[in-house]
Amino acid sequence: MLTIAGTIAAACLALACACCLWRLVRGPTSLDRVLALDTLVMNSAALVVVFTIVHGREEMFELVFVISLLGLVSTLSLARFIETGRFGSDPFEEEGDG
Amino acid sequence: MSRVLPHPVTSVMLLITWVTITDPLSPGHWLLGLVVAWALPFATRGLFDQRIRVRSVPRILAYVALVAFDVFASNLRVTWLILSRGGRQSPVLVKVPLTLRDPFAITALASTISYTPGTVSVDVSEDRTHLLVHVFHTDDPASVVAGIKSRYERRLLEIFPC
Amino acid sequence: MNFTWLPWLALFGALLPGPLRRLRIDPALVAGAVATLGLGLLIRTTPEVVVLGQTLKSSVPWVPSLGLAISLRLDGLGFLMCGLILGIGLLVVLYARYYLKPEEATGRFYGPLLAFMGAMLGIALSENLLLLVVFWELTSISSFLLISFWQFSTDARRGARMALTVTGLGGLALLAGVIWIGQIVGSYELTQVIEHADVLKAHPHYPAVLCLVLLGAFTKSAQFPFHFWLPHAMAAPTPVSAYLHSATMVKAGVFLLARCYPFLAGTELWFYLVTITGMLTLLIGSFLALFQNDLKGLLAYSTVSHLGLITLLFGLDTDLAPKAALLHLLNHAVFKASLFMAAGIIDHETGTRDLRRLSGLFKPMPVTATLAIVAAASMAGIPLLNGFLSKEMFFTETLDADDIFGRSWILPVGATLASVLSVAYSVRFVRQAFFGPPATGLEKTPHEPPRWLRVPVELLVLLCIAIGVAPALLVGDLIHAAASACVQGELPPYTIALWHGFNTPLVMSIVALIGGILVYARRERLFRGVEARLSVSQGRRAFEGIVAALVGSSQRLERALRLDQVTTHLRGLLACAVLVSAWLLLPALARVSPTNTSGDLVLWVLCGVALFALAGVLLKSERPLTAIVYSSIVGLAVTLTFAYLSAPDLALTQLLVELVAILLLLAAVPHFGLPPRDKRSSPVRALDGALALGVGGAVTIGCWLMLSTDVASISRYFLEKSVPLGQGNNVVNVILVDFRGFDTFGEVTVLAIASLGILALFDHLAQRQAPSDLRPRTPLFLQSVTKLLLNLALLTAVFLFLRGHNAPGGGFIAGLTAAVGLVFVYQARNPTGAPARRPASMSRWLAAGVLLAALPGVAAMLFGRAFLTAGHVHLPLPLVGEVHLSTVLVFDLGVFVVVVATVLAILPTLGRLPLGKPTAEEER
Amino acid sequence: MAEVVVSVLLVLGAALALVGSWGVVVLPRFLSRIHGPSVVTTGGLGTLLLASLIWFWFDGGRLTGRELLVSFVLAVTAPITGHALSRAWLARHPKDPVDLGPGRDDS
Repeated sequence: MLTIAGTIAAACLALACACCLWRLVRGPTSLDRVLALDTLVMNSAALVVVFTIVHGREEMFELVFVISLLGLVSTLSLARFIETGRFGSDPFEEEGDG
Repeated sequence: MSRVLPHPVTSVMLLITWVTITDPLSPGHWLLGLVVAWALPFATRGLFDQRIRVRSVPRILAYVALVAFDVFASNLRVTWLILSRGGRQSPVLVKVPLTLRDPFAITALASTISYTPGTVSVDVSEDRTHLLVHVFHTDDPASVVAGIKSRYERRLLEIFPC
Repeated sequence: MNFTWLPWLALFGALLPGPLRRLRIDPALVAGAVATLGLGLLIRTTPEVVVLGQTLKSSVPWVPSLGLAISLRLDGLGFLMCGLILGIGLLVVLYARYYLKPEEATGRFYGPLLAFMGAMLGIALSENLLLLVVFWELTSISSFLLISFWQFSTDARRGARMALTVTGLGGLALLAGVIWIGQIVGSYELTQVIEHADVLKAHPHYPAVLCLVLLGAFTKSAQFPFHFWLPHAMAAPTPVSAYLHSATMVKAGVFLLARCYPFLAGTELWFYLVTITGMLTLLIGSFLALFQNDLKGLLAYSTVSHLGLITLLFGLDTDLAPKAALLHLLNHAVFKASLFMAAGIIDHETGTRDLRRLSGLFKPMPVTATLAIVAAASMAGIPLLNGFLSKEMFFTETLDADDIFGRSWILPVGATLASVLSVAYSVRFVRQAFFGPPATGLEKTPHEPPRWLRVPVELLVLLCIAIGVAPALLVGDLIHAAASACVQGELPPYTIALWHGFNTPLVMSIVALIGGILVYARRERLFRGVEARLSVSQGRRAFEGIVAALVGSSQRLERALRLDQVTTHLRGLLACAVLVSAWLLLPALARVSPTNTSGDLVLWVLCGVALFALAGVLLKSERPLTAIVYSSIVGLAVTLTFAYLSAPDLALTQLLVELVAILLLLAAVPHFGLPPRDKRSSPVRALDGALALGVGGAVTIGCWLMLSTDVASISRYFLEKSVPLGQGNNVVNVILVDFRGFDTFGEVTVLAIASLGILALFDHLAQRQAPSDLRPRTPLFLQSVTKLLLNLALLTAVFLFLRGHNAPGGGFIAGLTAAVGLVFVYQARNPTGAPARRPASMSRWLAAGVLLAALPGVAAMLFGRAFLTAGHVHLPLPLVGEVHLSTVLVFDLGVFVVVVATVLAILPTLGRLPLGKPTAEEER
Repeated sequence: MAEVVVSVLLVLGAALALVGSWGVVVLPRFLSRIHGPSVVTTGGLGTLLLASLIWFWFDGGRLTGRELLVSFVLAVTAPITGHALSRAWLARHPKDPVDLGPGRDDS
């Protein structure tokens, strides 16, 4: 029972990833590509969760946590890069308030 | 007290996290958790000095429950919107005037808004008076703003001091 | 404290003058103390070594597999050499103290000087030939440092470079010769080599071995045609010239001849090679010395000729020749060192060394003048002085030696001619420097030098006279012991006496005296045309010509092959890779029976996605941002494959590496200029395409072969042994940190070095003007969450670190997680303190990390175990239960610190660099 | 019994994720597309984490806090990505926002 549900879920998630890839290839602006990447990361995290449940491999779980971390930092960096045209913040900017 | 334990709230959170990921049953890990939960915020106190001051814990739980329900509901709503309208929505950018001042409270509000599908908080104005929010689909923006203020901001005001 | 301490005393003593100077201890004092201590040690062994002629030996294994051992040997020969090194060394230290200006006489002078002394002692005492070569090279290096002591003068730098090149090449030849000897004889220990002397001499490779060893000796002792570097080494401060280039370093080559005498000499080839080179050097040296206008130049060429004389003596096949050579070695060191010091005094007092401007110095500096005259007389071989004794023996040996090219008169006549010339240039030196009208136009009015500057010269000249008057008493036993040690056999009795009756050698020396004076008097008429052409030494021009030719042709080659472009190197590299793998893999491919390689659907899909993303990266390479997004997808696909194949450790590592890679790429992207248009012509693109296909094919075949042949892989061993030995069930981490700890240690060090390099690079770039364009402030929203996330990331890092040994985790992964957390903070600029402190502090963290990694390794060695053996301890704590601690934890902590420091060293600085290429004027 | 619940949740979660991704493909304007991942993360991943919690509670026999921890982290991080993206978009198109609601006057 569970394995069937697992395969269906995996198939849906694979399709979701395909959608993201499609948007990534077509995405007119690079922002779209970053969005697609973020969605793709979240989908693959979901895939890992499904895999953990179906195969009962508990130690895979840290992977989900780190993948979400990956999603966060990569999207954030890319977005900030697009916004400010520079990696990270620039300590030379005036020391404004926090 | 604050010299020794700069961020009590963060320390508690770290302790709970440490114990959950290791093993809640073994006293050793509680001990180790205590050490780590104290050490890390103490080590990084040089960085931001955001003080998270919280007034009442039960209200937080209530708020979280509320948000959870809203998330579930709006998930369905947005899914329905995507499937039925397929792209012909009428999104709108609204500006929500804020009465909250505490930076962490504003962050909490913005997170809640972004977390619930259908609304994404885009930007906080320079002087922290307005919150720019993008709504996925609505024909009456004013009601969305009113909903946000009444439903979330009111509760957050009770939770956070200012 | 016995004689074996001598070389190390001086070598490590070299480290003392610098630091001690800060404690206001005069470096000269330190050097002097080291030298006197050494002399004391040496003299303590006089009864056994000199009187009884025994040989003291000691040996400590160093690299047994190479046959290299620190085995030292003190025999008569070694004693003589060490005596010279330490004795004259002490005098030079004293002399330099007053010769050099106070700010010059620092650790930078005395350090290399002591190092040189240690190296020379090492050569004199080494029993193991390989060890001798090690010290040999050390002398070249320390002489390089000493010659170029006055860095501002180009002559000094050029002279030092030339000396290092010539002696270095000689050292290389010597090493080859020594290794060849080792192969033939089977051991590098001198005693064994001497026992197998006849085997060596009869060996077909003997000529080649001999040439190599002689090449080493002749370059070091400035024999013809390698003599040209010595005059240019005169650019060194006079104490250095007095010590290295007259008494000790140039004697190392001749000493080597003495050491190799028992097992290389005695053959026809040795006789011809050594004798002829010696004779040529003797004549050319003395001839050129006659025309040198610079005082030290004259002395330098005179040293060359005297070294030729000693080499000639070692070449002669008569029994007493080595004894005469060693006697002259001693005498020459004494009078030449005092002459150099005297020249130094003249230079110090008058400001110039040019003989044409110097004259009539006798009146202003009578004492120095008399000292110099006595020393010069000894050099010329005037009776009652030590020079005369060894010249007498030299003449007797040339008479007894058998004929060269069938004629017996060549040697004696040559010897006499050379001593005529030596008398001539000695007279010239004395006459022009001290007599005639008082000099005019000198920078400083000549007067007597400070009292202590003259004391070393007085001592040496006193020694000349003493040895001259009573040779047998003072040096008889020493020379006898040294000669018997050199010949390794019995010597016919010969007392070094002042008067051997009226015989032909006496006639020859009288002829030489008179001839010398006549030649000097008629100098202008005899050699009118010669002087002009000799002005510039052909040796230097030849040397520099060769170097210039080499550099020129390599530059032309580089332009021709367009080696300046990276792509060319890459193409070459890849082409070799394809060829080698084709040569190796294709035959293996034929032998392997194809097994089923049908991976299941998921793996094919993941592989497809990865390939698709890779294609994306390549196609979109001109738009860096898109390329980065595609590359992160590749990383994601690989991670999912690892996850699917249930390898959590690898998946975690891959993900974190992917993360940091993205951040690094992003930090670097703003600095990429617009990618240049692809200017490659179509055939070149075709070549590149083919190369790419080739490499891809090779890798695929390689993997496929590896997978389909069930080679007995060592993974089974690690799987079994991981828990019992490594006491941890996360095999990956146990391998990383315990079994293959040494590799990881290497990697960590390399990582640290690489980031230090980057830091240095960035420090240079970051100094340029900082950008002034303002950036929109970081969103408040981001900052407030950052603190929480940072703590979460650090918590995970600690968690991963602590459980590393038994579950996915470990220093590397934890390091990356922490680094990502810290970089995340850097993303959201924080108004209070900058998290990335000045990069310099990162270098301290890097060093700390490597040290931490090394600590357990060294600790294991203290317990007599091999480097990096892990120690485990199980602590039963009351409340907590059993805690398993291991030294591996400290090693892992070292890895952790290095990884974090590396990321934090690179990212913030890369982000802070001003954008755009440095414009032209900035570059200057 | 638990297996049925978990299976249903699995499929539901995957479906939600698919719809979210589908939204990313279909929606015309960038700002609308931003809502796609928020659906995937909250709906899809949330449900799947719930499924994992239930499954390991019934099957594994002990209530593991990991799922809660991950969902907490997701709750904190997901909004940031959406926020960062929209800010980047705002920085690129300050002048023509879709349709400003009441009270929007400057910037």
